[in-house]
Amino acid sequence: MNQPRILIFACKWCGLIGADAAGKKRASLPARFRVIPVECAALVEPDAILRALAGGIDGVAVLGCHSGGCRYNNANHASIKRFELLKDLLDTTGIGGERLLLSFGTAHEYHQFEEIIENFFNELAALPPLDPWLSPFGVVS
Amino acid sequence: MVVAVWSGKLIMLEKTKNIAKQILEEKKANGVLGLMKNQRDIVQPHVFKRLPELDALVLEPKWLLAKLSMSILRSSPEGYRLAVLCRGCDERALIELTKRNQIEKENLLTIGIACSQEQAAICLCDRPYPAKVDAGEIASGVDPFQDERVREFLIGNDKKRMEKWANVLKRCIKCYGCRNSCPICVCEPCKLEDDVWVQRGDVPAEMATFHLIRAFHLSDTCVACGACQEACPVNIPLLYLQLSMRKTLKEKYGYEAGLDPEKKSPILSDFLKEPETGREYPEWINSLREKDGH
Amino acid sequence: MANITVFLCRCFGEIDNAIDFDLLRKELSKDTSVSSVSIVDSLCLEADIEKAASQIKETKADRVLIAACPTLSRGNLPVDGLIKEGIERHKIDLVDIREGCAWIHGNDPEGAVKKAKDLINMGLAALQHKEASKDMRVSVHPDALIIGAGPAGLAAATSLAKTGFKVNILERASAPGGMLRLISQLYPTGEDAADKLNPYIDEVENNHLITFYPQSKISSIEGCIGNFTVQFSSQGEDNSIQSGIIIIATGAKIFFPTGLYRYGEIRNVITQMEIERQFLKGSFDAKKPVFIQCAGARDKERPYCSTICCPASLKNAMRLAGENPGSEVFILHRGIMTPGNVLEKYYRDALSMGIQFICFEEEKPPMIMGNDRVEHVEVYDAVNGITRKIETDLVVLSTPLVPNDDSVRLAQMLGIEVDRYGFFSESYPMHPLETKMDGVFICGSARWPVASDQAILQGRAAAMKAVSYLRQREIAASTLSRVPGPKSGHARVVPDSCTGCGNCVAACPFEACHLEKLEDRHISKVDMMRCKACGNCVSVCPNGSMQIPEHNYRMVGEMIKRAF
Amino acid sequence: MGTEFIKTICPYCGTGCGLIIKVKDGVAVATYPDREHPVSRGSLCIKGWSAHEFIHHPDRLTSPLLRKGDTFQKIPWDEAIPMAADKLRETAAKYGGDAVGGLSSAKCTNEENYLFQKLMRMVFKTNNVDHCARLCHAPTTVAMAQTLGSGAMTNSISDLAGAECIFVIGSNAAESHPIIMGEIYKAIDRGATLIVVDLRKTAVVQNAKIHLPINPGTDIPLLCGMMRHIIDEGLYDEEFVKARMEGFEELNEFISAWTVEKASGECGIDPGLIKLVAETYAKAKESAIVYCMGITQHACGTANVLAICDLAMLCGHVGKEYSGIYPLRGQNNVQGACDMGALPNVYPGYQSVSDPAIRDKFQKAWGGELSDKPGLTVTEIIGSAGKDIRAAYIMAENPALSDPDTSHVLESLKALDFLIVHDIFLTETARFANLVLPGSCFAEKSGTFTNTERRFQLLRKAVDPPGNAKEDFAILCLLGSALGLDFSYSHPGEVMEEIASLVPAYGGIRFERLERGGLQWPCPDSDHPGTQYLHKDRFTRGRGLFVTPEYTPPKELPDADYPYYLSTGRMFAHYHTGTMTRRSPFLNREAEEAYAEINPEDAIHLNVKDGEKIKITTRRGSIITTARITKRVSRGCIFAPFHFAEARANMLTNPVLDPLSRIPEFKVCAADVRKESQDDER
Repeated sequence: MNQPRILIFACKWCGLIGADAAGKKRASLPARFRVIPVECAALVEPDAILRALAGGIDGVAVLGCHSGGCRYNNANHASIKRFELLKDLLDTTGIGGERLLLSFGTAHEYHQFEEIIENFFNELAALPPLDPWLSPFGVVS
Repeated sequence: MVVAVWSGKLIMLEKTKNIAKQILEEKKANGVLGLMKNQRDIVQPHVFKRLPELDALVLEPKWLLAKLSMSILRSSPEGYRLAVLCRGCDERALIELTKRNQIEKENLLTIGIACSQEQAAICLCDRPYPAKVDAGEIASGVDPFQDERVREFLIGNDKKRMEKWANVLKRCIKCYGCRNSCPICVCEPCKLEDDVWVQRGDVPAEMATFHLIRAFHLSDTCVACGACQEACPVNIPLLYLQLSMRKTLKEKYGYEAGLDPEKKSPILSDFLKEPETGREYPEWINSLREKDGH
Repeated sequence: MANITVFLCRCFGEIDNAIDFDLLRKELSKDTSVSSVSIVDSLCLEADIEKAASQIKETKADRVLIAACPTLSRGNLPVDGLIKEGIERHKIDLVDIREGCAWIHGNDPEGAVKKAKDLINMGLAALQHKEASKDMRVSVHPDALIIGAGPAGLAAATSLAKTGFKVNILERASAPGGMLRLISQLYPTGEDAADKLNPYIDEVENNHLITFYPQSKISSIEGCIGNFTVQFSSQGEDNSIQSGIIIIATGAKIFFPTGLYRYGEIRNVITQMEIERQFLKGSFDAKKPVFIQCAGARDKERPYCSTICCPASLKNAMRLAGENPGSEVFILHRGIMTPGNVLEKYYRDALSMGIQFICFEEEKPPMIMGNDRVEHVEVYDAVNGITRKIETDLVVLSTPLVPNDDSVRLAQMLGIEVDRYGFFSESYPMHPLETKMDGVFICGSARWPVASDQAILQGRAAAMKAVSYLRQREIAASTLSRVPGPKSGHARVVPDSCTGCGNCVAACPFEACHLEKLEDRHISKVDMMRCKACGNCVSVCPNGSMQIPEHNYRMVGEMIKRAF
Repeated sequence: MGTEFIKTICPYCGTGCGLIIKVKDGVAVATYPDREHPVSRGSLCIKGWSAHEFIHHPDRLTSPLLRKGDTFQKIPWDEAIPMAADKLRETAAKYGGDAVGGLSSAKCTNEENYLFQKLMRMVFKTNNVDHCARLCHAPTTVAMAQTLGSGAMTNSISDLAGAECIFVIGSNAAESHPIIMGEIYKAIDRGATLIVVDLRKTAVVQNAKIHLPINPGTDIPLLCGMMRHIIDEGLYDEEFVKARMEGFEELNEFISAWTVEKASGECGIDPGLIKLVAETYAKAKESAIVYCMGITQHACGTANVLAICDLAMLCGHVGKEYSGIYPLRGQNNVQGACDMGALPNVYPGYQSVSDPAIRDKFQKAWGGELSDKPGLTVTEIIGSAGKDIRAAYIMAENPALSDPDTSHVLESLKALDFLIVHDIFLTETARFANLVLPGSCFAEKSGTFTNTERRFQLLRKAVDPPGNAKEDFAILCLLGSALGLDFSYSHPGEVMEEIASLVPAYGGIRFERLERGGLQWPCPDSDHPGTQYLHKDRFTRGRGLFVTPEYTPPKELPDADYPYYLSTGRMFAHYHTGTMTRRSPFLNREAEEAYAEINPEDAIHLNVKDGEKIKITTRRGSIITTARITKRVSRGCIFAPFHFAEARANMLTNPVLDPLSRIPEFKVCAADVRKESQDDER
């Protein structure tokens, strides 16, 4: 069974609150995800996502606020088009755009955090492993 | 038939020379950047400044001069004007450089040359001519997605494609030729040189960062000239990485790099404002909004 | 080598129930950047915070990492406590191992320890690479500038003057009053518009704190909150003033529906504004007036409801009915918009006065019949499903308010946004009357069509928001935050590597970046007063020349490397 | 505006790629690939792209330097040249001409090498002239001359792209000869099979179909086992062997001892795999063998090459297109330096010094007496410094870093009466010199380089040498004249004409003919188009000769005291002793400090983390370097690049020599590794 690993960039004003709330609910989730809090989804560089995939992380989720709910004048939506192209690139190379999850929600919709992460885990488990892209003899740090 | 092709090429060359001559005579520009073939038959880029020099002007081989124009203009005194002989891709690259403030458009003149049909086929070019064609017959564009080899790399299941790409990318000898030869890559330093993004001191270069970061950085600027691919010593089909991103930009946002000097790249603007207000979210966005049943 | 003190908070067993702290401490002690690892019962307790602070001082730790519950559930207590003890904010970092780990991975103790270790490791990486943004302060010019002397602008001006600030008002017309000067009576009270307006005008004329500039035209606005410089001409004379804030109260204009319902073609088809003008002159003689609502509104071109036209029609219909006994007044509408108890009563009053309401559909608008004068109106009654022919001697078109012609130009000068119709827009629903540019406020119909009472309300509210800035002597850029608490930082350009491509300028949602020309190239500059540190510029910068020091790429890269 | 584009040749490896140097106002500011170049065709590796970076480095020598105690003092040329001439003459007068040693350079042009050896041979009547080929492909020259008659790559680089099977042994072409690797990839894209024999899992290995990680130094057992299987199965080219070869019986007899099982026992490769590889190589229509330092830098280096030649000839994979033997030359002009007779036993064109007829020809042409006694090799010149050798002239070589057992080399250099070093930087060797002459780099001179596929290529001057530095050609002419020779050449082209007149195989080489793409020797006359592959209908020596390769295991193998096996080599961004690459910011950025590769399991055992300091010790000395933990090396192996002066890998290497070619055993020695901090605690 493929045990995927997920990295989450969560916007402090919505996504992160959702994650906290899932904790308060004492949801039971696989321990194979890590959260990096960001001010806004716009701050997530596409390169950082590639960096994560190159390091053997199977999927990256970016959680931001809803349309109109962004604290930064809709900066969150600026990321949509960037990630759209990044998905294209990942699809081209067979890595799979599915490895990048972009989700917009509000702080009140925390009940969905659990569902999103679980679905993402399942989706990633069904993908072929990234191994061919990870240099087998590279430097081990 | 061969004679016809040759005479066509000769006419095109003569026409180009005349335009260049006129530019120099009328002092529209201080120099004309093009290719020169010297007495020893060696072709190299050259800034033509005097009329007699123009005898040595040639149009082949395909040689992108955009970045060279930029460095010449940068190091020239105020008010220096340069005319550049450019093919379609070269012109688009110049426009992209202008849009990115690397070239001041007042200082640049272009002499547009259309590529031959053969060249278009070699380059898989969908637009083998500049917007302003001064010499040459316009050849019809080639749809890269119809090409056999392209389809091998872009079509088929994920797993196979992943292996296919990994197999060519792991040949990389990290020469940076793709970046160096790209007419648009101007950053100094470049992210590929930073060990946060790409591990140093080892070959092959990290595949998922070096190549994909490079490809992604050019997503909205790539003019599909293929210079990266031509410079690659190990035959990695780098141009194919760009094709689907270019297609998305064209189909969803009506944007093609290097066409309109005034149009900003769509990836710089808010999704909600382009191309028109209220565009639906792409389906792949797992938006909580749609699921909100509470 | 960094010297980091790590505190592991037990949260009275809530965390260490699931995560083996001894194991965690052993693992962490191997890290050469960690100087000590302490386990505390709860960093919510003041005693524990004090103990922690003294320990930090003892070990001379230069950075502190707290692994506990998430910031929000704790209300930043430990951080504030430590800051009070003299430790700098950017040297403290928090890692959530309660909600984000202990509480959700209770059934996987091994995974939970591993995750906690990784999270703390990421926190350590963040601490080592984090930098602090610079801040800047701008001294506040205590004058206010108000653009537009309609009810909103006048209300704002007088409110500010009352609190003691000097106010400059720029008005395009020769006299103050705005659209209120063109109206006879106000709904729903029926009071004379002049009665409402005059006290304000008196105040403007007599209060020495208020300077009124008639016939003004603005040529440029520069600067930022605390210190705007406005170049303008008034009555043909060039002038320049400085101000700490700007309130936009430019109002809107009436839409003239030329071509619609044969307006402009035949007599006796007029607009509400024309009927108001008649009322100002005296009474009005019309026996069978027909009002047509939504003329040029709620259609494809202007799909919005202008909100003031329905009550205005009710007002004028009732007045005509009252002044001309025996008259028959019709209002043809597409749904009467009278929200709130006061206006709803107003509508019922009209009904009881015998004014007749006929609802029509957008696709089947009423037809104006007659040659050089309107004789009757043909309308399809959507409720009864019949076409009715109404004899009439006057058709009054209720047209919407539309933005002023120069609102886009003004918005560009100020760096603020207009909505898709051209009204000035707010940046975020949680900050009413504020624009994306700090110190620039919008109120009245410039923002959205409103009646005068609403405009006055908004003018006063905007004034109060402005006062909160004007009364400061200085404003620090870091306080101009749109989120609870101070800003997370400011974007910073590395001038040597910036290529001047302009991506950041195009992408910044707050117009905080601009290009500066150097000898042989351009570089980007960030206006800290405008920057909100959203990081959009960071994501579009091709070579990492744009960074937010608190969240720089080295830190992110290192965190990703240590994530698993 | 002074922007010019000068086409020239890359100064790094033996591939000889075409460069275009962009010169702005007399300064080389950028390098571009040459699209019309027959080898590189518009591509370059990272070193080529950065070739301009070191040219104007502030460390460049700009004036002759004279040692005064521990420091150097700038002196003018009109003092330096007479002084050099006097000192050398004095030494020769006092101790005899054979007390003078000369190290020529594979970095210098053919013309400079020719002048250098002519100077040594004519003025001092000595054959003590050698260059660093001794440290790389000396076995190739010896063995291929013996078997085929010509010590050079049999085919052209572009032939590789057409091969059906490519057998790479002891070469990390992806890092050391990247552009040649590109041709191999082209072959793979056409369906060719790549077989790689290498201990390390290099980038070449990652792209191979079959990888044979043999035990260190067991190439001969592997090759013999393959040959045995090929003969047993009747897969060899009987017709070819009958028609063109001699010595088959002896070989067959020798090989009969090497059963596949015995070979397998020695080299540690599964017998089935050896058989598979043998069959793949033999059955392919065209098979190529690519080899490099992994073969030659052994105490049995010559035998290794012999085994390779035997295998290729046995299967008839020589003397036709797309096949052949490809020794990849390491230096841009190492082929040329050998061709030009910068070797102790031959005159230009591999004409033996001990052959009276040939000596007579050169005596006549040069107008003087010549010695018939073969001279000393690099390692011998250094080894006998202060004893038999009293004065030395080292042109653009850096033995202080490149030669084995460095501490011994340094002592030898100190022991010389007078040392002249002629270089572009104050190298580790130049620091020991009495007199330093500032030379010119590749971009500052004209001349010809010969690349690994025997291609004479034109080097064009792009910029002037810095300060008072001179073109190497001019320095040699000055020195030659000062020593009484008629070195009144006005241009390197004249030297080339002289060379052409003396060496039949280069008879048709003229500067004018090299403008476009160069010429591959043999090119006997002015109409000859050059030779794409050698030994077409007959071998250079007539019939090909099978020579039996005697197996000797590496001289120093891991033991209890030195449990690790140490190998040295190159990495992709640096080149040799790093004098140029470490001064190129872009290249140096890739690897700023010395490192050694260690297997993760060994690292755990040693308690070393990536980036931590380790100390490597051998019987010769020890260095402190940084650990790079990678699965690229297998357990028990350490790999150290030798580019770094602060951690000289060659402090550690074993100076034991191959008896035939006198090449030292760089590739194998026993070492001990410790975490550096442990030593501190002791």
